[in-house]
Amino acid sequence: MIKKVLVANRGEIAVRIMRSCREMGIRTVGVFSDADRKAMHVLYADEAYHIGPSPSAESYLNMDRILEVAKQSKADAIHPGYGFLSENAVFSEKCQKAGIKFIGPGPYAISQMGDKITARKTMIAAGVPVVPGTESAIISEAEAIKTVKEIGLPVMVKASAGGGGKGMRLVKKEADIKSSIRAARSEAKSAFGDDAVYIEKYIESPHHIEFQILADQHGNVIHLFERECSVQRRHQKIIEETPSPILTPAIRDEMGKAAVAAAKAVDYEGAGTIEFIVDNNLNYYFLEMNTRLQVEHPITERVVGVDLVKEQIHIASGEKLSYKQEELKQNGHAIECRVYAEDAANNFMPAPGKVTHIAIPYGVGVRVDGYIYEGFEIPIYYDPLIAKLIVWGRDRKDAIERTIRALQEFKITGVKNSLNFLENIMTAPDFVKGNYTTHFIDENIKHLMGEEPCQDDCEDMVIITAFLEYLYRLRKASPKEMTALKNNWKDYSRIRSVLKL
Amino acid sequence: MIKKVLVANRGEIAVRIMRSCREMGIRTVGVFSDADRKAMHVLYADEAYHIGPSPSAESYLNMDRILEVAKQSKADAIHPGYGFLSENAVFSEKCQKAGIKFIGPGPYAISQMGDKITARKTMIAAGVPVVPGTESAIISEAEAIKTVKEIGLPVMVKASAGGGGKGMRLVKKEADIKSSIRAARSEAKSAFGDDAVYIEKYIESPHHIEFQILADQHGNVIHLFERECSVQRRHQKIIEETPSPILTPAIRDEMGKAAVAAAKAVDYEGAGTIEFIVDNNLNYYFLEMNTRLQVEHPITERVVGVDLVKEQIHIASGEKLSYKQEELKQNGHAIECRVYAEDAANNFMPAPGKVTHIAIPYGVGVRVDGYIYEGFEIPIYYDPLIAKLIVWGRDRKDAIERTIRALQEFKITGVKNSLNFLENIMTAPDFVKGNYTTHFIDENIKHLMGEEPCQDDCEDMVIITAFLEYLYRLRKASPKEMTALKNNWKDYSRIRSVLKL
Amino acid sequence: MSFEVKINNRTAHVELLQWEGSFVNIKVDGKEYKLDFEKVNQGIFSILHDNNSYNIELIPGDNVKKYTVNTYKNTYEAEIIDAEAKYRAARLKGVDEDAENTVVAPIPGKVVKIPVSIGDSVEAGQTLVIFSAMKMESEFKAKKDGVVKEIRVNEGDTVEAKKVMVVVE
Amino acid sequence: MSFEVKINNRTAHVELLQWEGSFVNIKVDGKEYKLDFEKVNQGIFSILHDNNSYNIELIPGDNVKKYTVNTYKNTYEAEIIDAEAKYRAARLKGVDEDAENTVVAPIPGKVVKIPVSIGDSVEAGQTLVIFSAMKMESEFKAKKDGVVKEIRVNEGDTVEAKKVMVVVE
Repeated sequence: MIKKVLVANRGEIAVRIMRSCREMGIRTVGVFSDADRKAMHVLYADEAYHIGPSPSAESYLNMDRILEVAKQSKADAIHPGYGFLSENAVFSEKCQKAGIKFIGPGPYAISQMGDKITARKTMIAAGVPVVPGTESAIISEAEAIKTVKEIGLPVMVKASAGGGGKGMRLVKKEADIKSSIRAARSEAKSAFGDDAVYIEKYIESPHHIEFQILADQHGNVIHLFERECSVQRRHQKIIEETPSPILTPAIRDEMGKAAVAAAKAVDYEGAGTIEFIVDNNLNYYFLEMNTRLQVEHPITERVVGVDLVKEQIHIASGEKLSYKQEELKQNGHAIECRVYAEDAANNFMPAPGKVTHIAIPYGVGVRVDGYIYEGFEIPIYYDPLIAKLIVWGRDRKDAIERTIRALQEFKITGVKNSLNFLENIMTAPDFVKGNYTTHFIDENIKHLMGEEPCQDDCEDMVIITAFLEYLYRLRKASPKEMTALKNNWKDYSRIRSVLKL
Repeated sequence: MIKKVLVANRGEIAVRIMRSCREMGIRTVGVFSDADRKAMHVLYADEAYHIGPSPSAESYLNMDRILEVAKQSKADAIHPGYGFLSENAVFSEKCQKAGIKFIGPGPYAISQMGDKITARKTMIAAGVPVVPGTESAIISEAEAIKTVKEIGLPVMVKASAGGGGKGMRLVKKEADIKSSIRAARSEAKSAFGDDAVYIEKYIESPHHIEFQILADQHGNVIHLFERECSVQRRHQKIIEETPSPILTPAIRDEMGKAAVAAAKAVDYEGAGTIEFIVDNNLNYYFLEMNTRLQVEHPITERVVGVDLVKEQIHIASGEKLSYKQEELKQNGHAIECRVYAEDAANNFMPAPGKVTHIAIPYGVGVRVDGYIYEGFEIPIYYDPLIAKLIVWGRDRKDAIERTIRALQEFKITGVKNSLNFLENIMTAPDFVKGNYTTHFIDENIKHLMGEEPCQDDCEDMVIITAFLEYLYRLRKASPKEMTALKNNWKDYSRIRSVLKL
Repeated sequence: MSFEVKINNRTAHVELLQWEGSFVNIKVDGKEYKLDFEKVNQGIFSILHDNNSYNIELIPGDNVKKYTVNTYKNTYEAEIIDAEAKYRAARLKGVDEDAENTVVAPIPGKVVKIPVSIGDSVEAGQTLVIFSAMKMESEFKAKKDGVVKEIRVNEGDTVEAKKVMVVVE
Repeated sequence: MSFEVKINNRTAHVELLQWEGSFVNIKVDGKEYKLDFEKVNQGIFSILHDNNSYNIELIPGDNVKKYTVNTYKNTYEAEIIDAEAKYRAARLKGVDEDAENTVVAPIPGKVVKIPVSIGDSVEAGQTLVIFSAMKMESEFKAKKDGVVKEIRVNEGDTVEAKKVMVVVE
């Protein structure tokens, strides 16, 4: 049994992992860069080790230093979280060699799924539908043109080693094929050191739907249903929900089976996600597999009733899956809102800075996973995700109504953030109808950027409050001028949110 | 449809009710006494009205004033919460007459269940098991002695109008029967103005198990399973859990049916709770019905997946129940810990005062319902319940482990509170085994009063921190003496909890 | 006692008539209010107006005249405009006009690439700096045609917010 | 620089050897520690000692020498004992001895009933005051035999914490 876990990550996911460890009686080891000495995961961990300068390449991506800490702290296992080293086959292998359990799949599964062309081939062999396109890397441009004619325009040219929207080109006209391939190749070469590219049919109105799977070391694989992740900005998810508003029970069942087949095809171990692209006719195609925990895993936890981090640890300990497929059910509806430190009005530009004030929502069906605190300086080196709001409701309508209530109670001051933008998504007619694709944000941008005006006299109340507070301060500074005004305020030593509890 | 609700209550339950109203798009009206101008429910409400001086008799129990506010604010309905006017048949009737919907049962059901002897008779007629005893009030002492001989000692003498442990006498010896009846009568007379008493068999090792029911205006009644409430101090619950660790599926089903029959017998409407007393052989007996929402309703919400306040409002609007009995299921396990402002070491003496600091637990499976905030002065006039921690887990073991984690993250400073006591309950072997009765606290008092010592060097760290902070302040006060010490602390203007998010 | 208060794009004239205990009588743009105004805690206020309840959080800004104000649903930036602030605003007016000649780091971050050199002629829309913060790369472009006059940062530099990186003339 | 610090029932001797930046070298009851000691925020501290992480919250008490201290699992009352505090403790020693002669309200509440009168002889254990706060009634009893000398409150009074209600001699 695992007794001590090193969490090779930071931010909300590090804290979230440590919480489940605490509950299991497992000691936690945190690691931190220069910028993170006062970060929440350091404060929450039982032990904490400095691993290097602020840039991730010199700290959270420094495999040898992290393994050194694992040995020094006598950790049995390393949980990589998401991002950083979580999908790094080399790191998984190094852990194996060092005799420290990597909580996640072995290097084989990671590399099979990390290379897009290999993944496509593996999926085709396993009978999982993939987007029509080339099966291997493009060798000649002539051959490419032939393929494009077979599958029909538009198509996507994609880097095999790609990710995060890099090394991708959309081709709409035949005349652009050659130049697009060349551009994608050169971008892939400089970004990933590998210029292999392939061609896929472009799905016009895509839904991005993923299935959560769990696989033990004994060949048992189950799926925990889907997450609908089509609300994206800058190719990054911002809202996820489960169940998907568009799937039918029959398609859900089929896709779940395909997800299990996909995981089995690479001898998968641990928690993983099969991402599908789904068109308006509910044709679904394998897109990629994320061989790690997802940011949006809590909505599955809420609706299916499984603590995914605990299951990861049980699996890593060699235990058999303790859930059977037929026992699992989706109960109600859950929505996750990602709160980013960013400026929606300025192309979602990240907005680091010092958090001066937080008010957190509570009550039935509300969960907040975060890592910031008042006075915390959000570093410039890492992801701008600062909190996740996970809301459960009886059904989709109930979940949306509760999410709006929770977002209105939620306040973060000091840094620009996406709270207002998220609330606008919840009220956008296309979202309410459940009728949206990955183009949702572009298509609804006007509604999403709006700000609902304050009702009744509340704008005047804002003005009055600022005015009176200023007056009060003036009076303290020069009491003589202000003796005409009497008031009985006490001087409190601290600012507090009344919405705190 | 109800558009505006007056919440005739305060504290956590008022805020909790308003949250569900907000989600449903219903405007909320708060009422407050002198002591509560700055209370959370006033800050959270859309509208707020002053209703009188601090003592509840002059404010929260002032029926006419509350009805006046309901008319003035044009509220359609009044939600009474729990306590105060929630089980007052007169108030339910006054609302009816004023044309304002009382969210709860009509006066008939409240008074049928409010009088214990009447309730016993009604239950017997409905075929619901009651504790063996007299069916009507005791008229002659001779008859009482005869009854006692039939059902066997020990017995309880109870006031028909009773509640809260008043007007009750335990009789163990035949010689004490007469004097006990006289004492109970005189106490009942002075406490309730009614000296009717009756006799019940005393259950030696009782479990207190209650069933949640929902009944609409159209005669449909369902139950939402049980809550085990045997952990009590001063006859008041402090921990509740669901499912009960002792019930079998067959007994659960039987009791659920009895609970539904009990509600039907009084033409019940709304949310209510049938309390049963259960002996070690799982014989169960009707104890009483609470004709309102319970403090511990959130554990049912979590495990059954129903927002009980929303259902109350739907029912009050005349809608039919939207759940069918066979659709409902218990998913996982939930535990509620009641956080009281009280001193466990001093016979649970209430401890009002000013809250100086709060750190709240977050993460998977954790819900906190409360109403205090930093700087809030807990008034002396009302109940010492300040927050409820509701924790969900996959099973009982998981829920206990998570509750311990959450209780450790939970800090309230400035007022004495039950957090440490609650944590000790979670680690008490009898509780962990699920093997406990209402005598649990007495039988485990030594363990429950203990304080786990700080591990490793952490006590020294406490000493060092206090020492260095004091030194730092001294240095600021008289910088010259302290120039030998250099440090680079910044002067923060506010105290913040790092465990905040 | 009266001042102007600016919130978002509105500038309101506020006049205090009476403030005693928690009772406030005040005019905003000529509309008179009688309020029960309570300070709940530092920065937290509760106002009852005709029994409507407003819960307002006030977070101090860069200076004593600026506040971020949260209501239940909205967030506002408020600023007190007194004589001094008016004077300052008038003086500053000229200065900002040069803004379109400079590329300023809007947030702290890292200079990834500067694809121009001093003396280069650039067109409006041409990329002057590639900048990275929190895993996102942004391109900062010239706002008008001109010649690169100054480059005040180096590739690879970590810069603070508001740092002027490139000046075009 | 050294003081005594009292937490719960332990009084520890603390000696500071070095404090520079976040580095602290300090002795507690003779045990030497080298710590990475960071103030995270007002009242919030993070200590790393041999890579063990301690997150400590310090809440000021009634006076500058008293603190409530929270660790992850425990809560302590800490007090700095310097020369002045020692002197005060010594002086106060005599005063508290009379405590058993008085009935003091431990918390704010309401006097429900005073079932004795001035001049009554009372026995240890006899109820002197019935007191109510937050829906709970408590009976305060005589700690020793004696005669009721003073009754300083009336039935129905609302009293503050620490109010002396009845004196027995």
